[in-house]
Amino acid sequence: MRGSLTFDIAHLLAGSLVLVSFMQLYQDRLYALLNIYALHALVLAASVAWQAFVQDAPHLYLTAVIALVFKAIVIPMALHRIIVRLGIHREIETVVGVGPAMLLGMGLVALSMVVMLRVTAEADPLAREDLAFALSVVLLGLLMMVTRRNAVSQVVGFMSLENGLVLAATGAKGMPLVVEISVAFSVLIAFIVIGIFLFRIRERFDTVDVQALDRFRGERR
Amino acid sequence: MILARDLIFQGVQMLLVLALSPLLTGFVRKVKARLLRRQGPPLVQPYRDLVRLMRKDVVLAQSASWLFRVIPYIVFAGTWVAASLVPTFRGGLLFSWSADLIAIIALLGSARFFLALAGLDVGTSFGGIGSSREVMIASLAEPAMLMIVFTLALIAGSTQLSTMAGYMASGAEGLRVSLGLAVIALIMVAIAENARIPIDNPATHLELTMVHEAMVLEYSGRHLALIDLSSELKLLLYVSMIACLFTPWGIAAPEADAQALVVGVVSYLAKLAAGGVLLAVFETAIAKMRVFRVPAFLGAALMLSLLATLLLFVSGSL
Amino acid sequence: MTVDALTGVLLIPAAAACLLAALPGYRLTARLNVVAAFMTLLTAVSLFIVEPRSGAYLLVDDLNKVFIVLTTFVGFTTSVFSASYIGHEIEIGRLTPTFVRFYHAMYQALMFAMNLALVANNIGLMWVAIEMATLTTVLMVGIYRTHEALEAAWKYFILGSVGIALALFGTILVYMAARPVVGEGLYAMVWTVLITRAAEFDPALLNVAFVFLLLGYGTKVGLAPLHAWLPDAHAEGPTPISAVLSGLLLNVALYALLRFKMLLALNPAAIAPGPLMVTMGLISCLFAAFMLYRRRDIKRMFAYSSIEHMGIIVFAFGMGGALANFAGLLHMTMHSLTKSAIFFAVGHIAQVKGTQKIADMGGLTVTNPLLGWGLVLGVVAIAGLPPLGIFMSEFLVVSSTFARQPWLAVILVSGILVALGGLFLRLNTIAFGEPRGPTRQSDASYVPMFVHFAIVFAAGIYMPPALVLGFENVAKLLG
Amino acid sequence: MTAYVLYGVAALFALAPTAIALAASRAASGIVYGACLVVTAALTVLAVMSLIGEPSNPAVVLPLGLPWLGAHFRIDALSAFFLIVVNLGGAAASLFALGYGRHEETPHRVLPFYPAYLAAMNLVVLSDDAFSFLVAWEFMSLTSWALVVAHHRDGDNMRAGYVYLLMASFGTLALLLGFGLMAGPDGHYAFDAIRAAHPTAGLAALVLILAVVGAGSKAGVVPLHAWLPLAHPAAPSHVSALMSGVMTKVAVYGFTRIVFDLLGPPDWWWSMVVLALGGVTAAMGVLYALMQHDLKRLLAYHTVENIGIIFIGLGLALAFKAHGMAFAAALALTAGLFHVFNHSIFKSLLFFGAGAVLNATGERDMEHLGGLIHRMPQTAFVFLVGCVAISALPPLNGFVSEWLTFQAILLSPQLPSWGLKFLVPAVGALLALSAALAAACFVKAFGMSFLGRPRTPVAANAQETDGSSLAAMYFLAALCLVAGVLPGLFIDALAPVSRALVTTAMPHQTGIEWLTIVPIAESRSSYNGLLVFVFVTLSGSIAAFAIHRLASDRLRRGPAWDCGYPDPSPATQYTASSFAQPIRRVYGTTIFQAREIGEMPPPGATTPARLTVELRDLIWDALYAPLAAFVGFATERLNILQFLTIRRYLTLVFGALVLLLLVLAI
Repeated sequence: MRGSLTFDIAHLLAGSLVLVSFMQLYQDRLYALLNIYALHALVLAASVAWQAFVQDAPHLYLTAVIALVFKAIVIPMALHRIIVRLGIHREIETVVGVGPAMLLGMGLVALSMVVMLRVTAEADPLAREDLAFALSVVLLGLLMMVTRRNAVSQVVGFMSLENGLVLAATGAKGMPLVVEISVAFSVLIAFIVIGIFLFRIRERFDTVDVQALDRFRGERR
Repeated sequence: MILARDLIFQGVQMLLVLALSPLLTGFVRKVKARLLRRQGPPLVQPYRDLVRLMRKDVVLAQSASWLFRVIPYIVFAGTWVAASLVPTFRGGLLFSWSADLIAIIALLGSARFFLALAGLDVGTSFGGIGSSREVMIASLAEPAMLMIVFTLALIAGSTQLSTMAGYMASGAEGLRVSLGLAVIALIMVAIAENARIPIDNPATHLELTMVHEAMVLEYSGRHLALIDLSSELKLLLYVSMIACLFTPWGIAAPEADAQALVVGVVSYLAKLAAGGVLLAVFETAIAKMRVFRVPAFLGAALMLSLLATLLLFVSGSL
Repeated sequence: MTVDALTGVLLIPAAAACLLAALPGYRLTARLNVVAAFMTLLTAVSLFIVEPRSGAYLLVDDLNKVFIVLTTFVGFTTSVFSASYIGHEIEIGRLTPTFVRFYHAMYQALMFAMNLALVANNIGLMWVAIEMATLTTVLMVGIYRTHEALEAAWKYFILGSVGIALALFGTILVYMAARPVVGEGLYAMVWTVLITRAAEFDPALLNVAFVFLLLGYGTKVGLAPLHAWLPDAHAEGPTPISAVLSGLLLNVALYALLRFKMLLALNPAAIAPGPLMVTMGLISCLFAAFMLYRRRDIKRMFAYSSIEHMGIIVFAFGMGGALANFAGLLHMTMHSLTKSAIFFAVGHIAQVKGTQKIADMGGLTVTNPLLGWGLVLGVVAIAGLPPLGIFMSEFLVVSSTFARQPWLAVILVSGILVALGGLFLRLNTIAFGEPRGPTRQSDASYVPMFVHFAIVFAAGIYMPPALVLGFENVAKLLG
Repeated sequence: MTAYVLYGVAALFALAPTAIALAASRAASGIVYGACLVVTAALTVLAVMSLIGEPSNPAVVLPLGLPWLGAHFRIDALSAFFLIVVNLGGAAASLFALGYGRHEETPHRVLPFYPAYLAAMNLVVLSDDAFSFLVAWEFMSLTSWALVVAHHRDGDNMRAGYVYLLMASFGTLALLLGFGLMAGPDGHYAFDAIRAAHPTAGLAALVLILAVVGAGSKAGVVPLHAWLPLAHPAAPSHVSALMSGVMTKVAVYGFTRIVFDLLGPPDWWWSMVVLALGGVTAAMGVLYALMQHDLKRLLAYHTVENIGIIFIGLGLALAFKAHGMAFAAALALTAGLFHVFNHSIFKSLLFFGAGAVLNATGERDMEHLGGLIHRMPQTAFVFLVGCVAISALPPLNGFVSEWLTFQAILLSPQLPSWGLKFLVPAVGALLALSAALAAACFVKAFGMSFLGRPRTPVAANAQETDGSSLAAMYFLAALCLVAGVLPGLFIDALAPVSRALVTTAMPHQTGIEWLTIVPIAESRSSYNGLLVFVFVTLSGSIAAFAIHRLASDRLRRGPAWDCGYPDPSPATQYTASSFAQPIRRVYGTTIFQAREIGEMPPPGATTPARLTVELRDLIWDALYAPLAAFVGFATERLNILQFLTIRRYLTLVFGALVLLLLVLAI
């Protein structure tokens, strides 16, 4: 590991990723949310690229590109179109208000810090910090999923969670299969998006609001 | 030789109780009548009744079964055997060990069991009343009796009637609270068992009050005679049981000579007479109680006897 | 790498999947499906004869041998069952040939994925395989494309994906823990390496990792409160898939969990994985037991019973110790066989009655004696009554626990009892009483079902020493 | 010896599939029951041989069951005795079923399970390790459950089966815990190992409780009896006989095996538990029975009562054993075990009788019976014998065992511990009470169903039952008499058992002159059933002879007298409930909260006056209803979790994750 600059930059990027997750939490418009997500993916791409540079692991660049192209551009546009096609109403319905959600998020970040900083210093600090941030991104993504009612925002939540994963994976120095994993995840996300769009849900529900999806709950009461 | 002698005495005993029991009943009736300033039937009246009944035809209800005809003999036999095992004027009966006190009680129990069945056999309402009340009374009287047996057995260290009598006669046991409780309870039970006032009135045929009489309502002729005889035997049995347990004086020892035997017989007759008089006085003194007061009466007996036993259990270790 | 039995169990299903995807006509494809499954089974069995050496990616040891053989066996019997089942589905037009083609391809793909997960020596590979298994099952659950089916699939998909994500995070953490010790690169993910060096890993990292893995793979195992996908997926998918889900996929996820449990157990400084597993096991067992009572859909009911038994199994492994581990393995095997057999029966019943609603079926022992008594036998077995195998395992679990942790055993026992009550409450109306619903005979073959029952019965009475030896080795392995 | 017995059991097991194969053919029931009869008879002989010949049978270990343990089977004195009970009952039931089974409408639901059931009961008694024991035990419950729900179209039977299976599994699980405790964490399940291990006082106490709960729930100890009166009557009558007469005894065996044999030296307070339970069970059982008017249910409740009596005997034995009074312990134990034998005999007999009545009339309700003694005199006779025997009346066997129990109670003042000093007399009173009430109850049972006038047409045209059924009943009746008049033989046969369990036995009886039995000492107490029997019969016949010879033997038939107004309608007879009314007034008002609601129409109204009686089963209300309510409530609440939205489920996952992370962080 070369000097502290690299460390600072990686730190900065990872931190900003957390920040962007927070920004996602207080969006109340779907389009805005999508844009923020694009930003999220962008930051991720940057940090992945930086990791690729730091660890001079060329294959990570591929991951970065995937993140950039697929997550920052394709997916948001697809979702954008879906929103238009399915005529989903544009504002996000939250379960808990933005304020509490933010507070919860703070708590989660603190939690992940506490958990991760217990890790002994032998594991190099870069990985340690990265993991702490990644964990908080993951948790924030989950938080997003459970505090939003619209399917789209939940999908976004899931995707940011997954960004956290990729962050962790790339942060893990020399971890094999990172590319495969990121590809696999992109497939997963693609499935979700396609699921929303093609999985015949359109035929049966006039909105992808998950609650409507659940209006029929398996076994009738 | 000894065996032969004992056998003879056993036989004598059996015939004696059979012979004396109607007399006792007659005696009680006579005394009662006198207490009521009536002339009353002669002492031998019960014998006459029995003979007359024996001679009469049996009129059997159409719905009566074979069991109905067998039962009188079973009841009679059971009671007779029981009665003949209670020491009367001479202890150490040959077959006394063949059934201890518990078994004697149980024998009477089986007699009652069959009598209750007889009440149900013809399928009349009165028979039903009789049996159901009889078993209700029995369900309280028998436990009480068993508790009394426990008490006495614990004192005498035996359930063998002759042994108990011998122990009592030896006077090794002074007066004990539980003994007193037991005797009271035993008298109460005996009254109930023999269907005497205040539990039941052998003289009545008033539908709502009768118990024993209602059961045997359908019997006639020799059957009725046997039933009556066995109830008279039962009375005798209880009187002589109480006598030999609580007033064991004068009972001749097995190897006693003729004089002792005479003493024994005389004292026995005296005891019977005393018992009869007491019974008559008691019966004339009080009135019959409602059927559903009976449980309270017998419950009291049960409690007394249980108390007696408990006292023994507790004090036995002191 | 060379083609040996190890790669065989992967290649055969993979090839079959591609082939079946191409071929038309369900009769042919169904047969091919059976053949492929059978060949896989044979190869799996051959693992016992010649043990191929494990490489950096694939591994075979006593632990996964058991799992592989079980998986391939149930996979085979289920394929036999599914042949007749699918035939009927096509007759009544519930499935179109194109979908059947897709179905069979997916079936083999699922087999492939599960085998891969079992033989993977690389935790990353294992993760990928399990994700793949999940996706294939999602597609199959939704195959009827009815309202309920799609919803179940969707639920399964979303929850499954989250689970996958958590599992991945755990995997990454394990790598991070391993890296400083083992060194960068592939070997920090190779199981056989990890297990040897586990003691030196960073405990804190391992702890966090295990939490994520427990929740991630626990979702697949169907532990409460992560179980939500399971009942609906079982209820709405085609019955063969329900059988495979209950009988196999849960086991595969459990297998992953066990691997990591072993890893953690080897590290003295890390938290003991036992208590966590015991707690979740107990919660699942009790919860599922109570959930059995108000079920109206027969398949959903047995899905909950699967949750209950997974709870018991996880509990047993959580307790640890030779006896409990043995019991857990035995219970898992018996449960797979029994539950899949039950689903075979349920599948035929649902086809006979034309519904899955318990209220519309009754008096089966009168109208369809074989099916009815088969179901009774299955419920008796799954309720843990002798002389069938599950009784033995439950006996071992409970008795071995009670001597160590009385209260846990009492809770477990009450769970078992409550479950028994729930199961028989429904069984009474399904199998006995006045017949209800259509009573035509089903022409399906009951062979797979009764084969399973025969095995379970035999195991309950007599266990071949070889099997016992194998199980005992594995139990020792699990510590 | 053990091996031969196992062959027999295997043969029984083999019969089950045979029965399935045969189920179609009409000869099936004949073949199966015939085979069962042969096998069980053979097993009885073997068992008697191994009991008389002071069994020193080594354990047979088969490579079955738990792999590293194997299935241990062994016959010692105790198991030999219970083998006799099981197979004697089994043989009688099979003989009875040879005739009775022909009327079965769905034989294929009975035949396969019947031999398996017999085999299972045999195995319980044979098995010598915890696992085989529990397998056999639960398999016994399972097969009997299948037999209970044989007539599954009747909803009540299904309900009974359900309750039965739940309670049975509950008991098995309790025993399982108990054995787990005795076997220790590394599982020494063989009985020898368990004997060798000496549990601490606390553990032993816990095991005792578990044994009482586990075996007691099977035996029908109050308050765990609830299933028994439901399940026993629901089964076909020969199976009811087995369940009531034999299976409950197998439960007693389980209790005896654990408490007297495996658990080591008892603590004095153990006997308090057992005695109290026994007393309550005896009294409650008979009181419940008195309130019934379903014949088979009444019999089932009497099983509860007799189990109570048996447990009193065992409890006394425990007390004496704990205080090292070996002879007294032997007496009490012998009394209890002898009652086990007796009850198995006459309860089977009574259930057979009930079955014959059920066959002849299709009725179990005594209110619809009556007058059967005219139509089926032989059944009536044997049933009467059974009634006398179970009412503990001399000279039959029921009396002897209760007499022995009383003798044991009379020894108990020497017990040092104060608790027992107060408890034992109370228990004795309860025992006496239950004996008296039992007599009352069987006056009712016999009187209502066999005596009086037929209350329904079916009762009026009943037909005498078939030969083999009668043969079975006569056989058992004869046994009742033999065991009553020659108890010495049986007491001596029990000697090895008591020697094995309480180190000594009662004095040798058969040597005593006149075949009297003398439990302790000649001077103390003795009883001679034979002599009593002879006396009674002699004096009875003498009287009969004399009267018929000397006085009249004429006999006329006429209408019933009935105080001058006999009513032709049989409805005017006493009914079962009216017969029980006085006793209900005495005991029921408190125990059953009995309330009589009489509605008397106003004068002139044509509506009938009716009297309805309400009884509440307090035990059920206090114990079982709350449990059911709780399960209902819990399911209701938890069921919500089936209907959440995906987001809520995710919230659960999220919550779990955060929780676990917090656990780590703290």
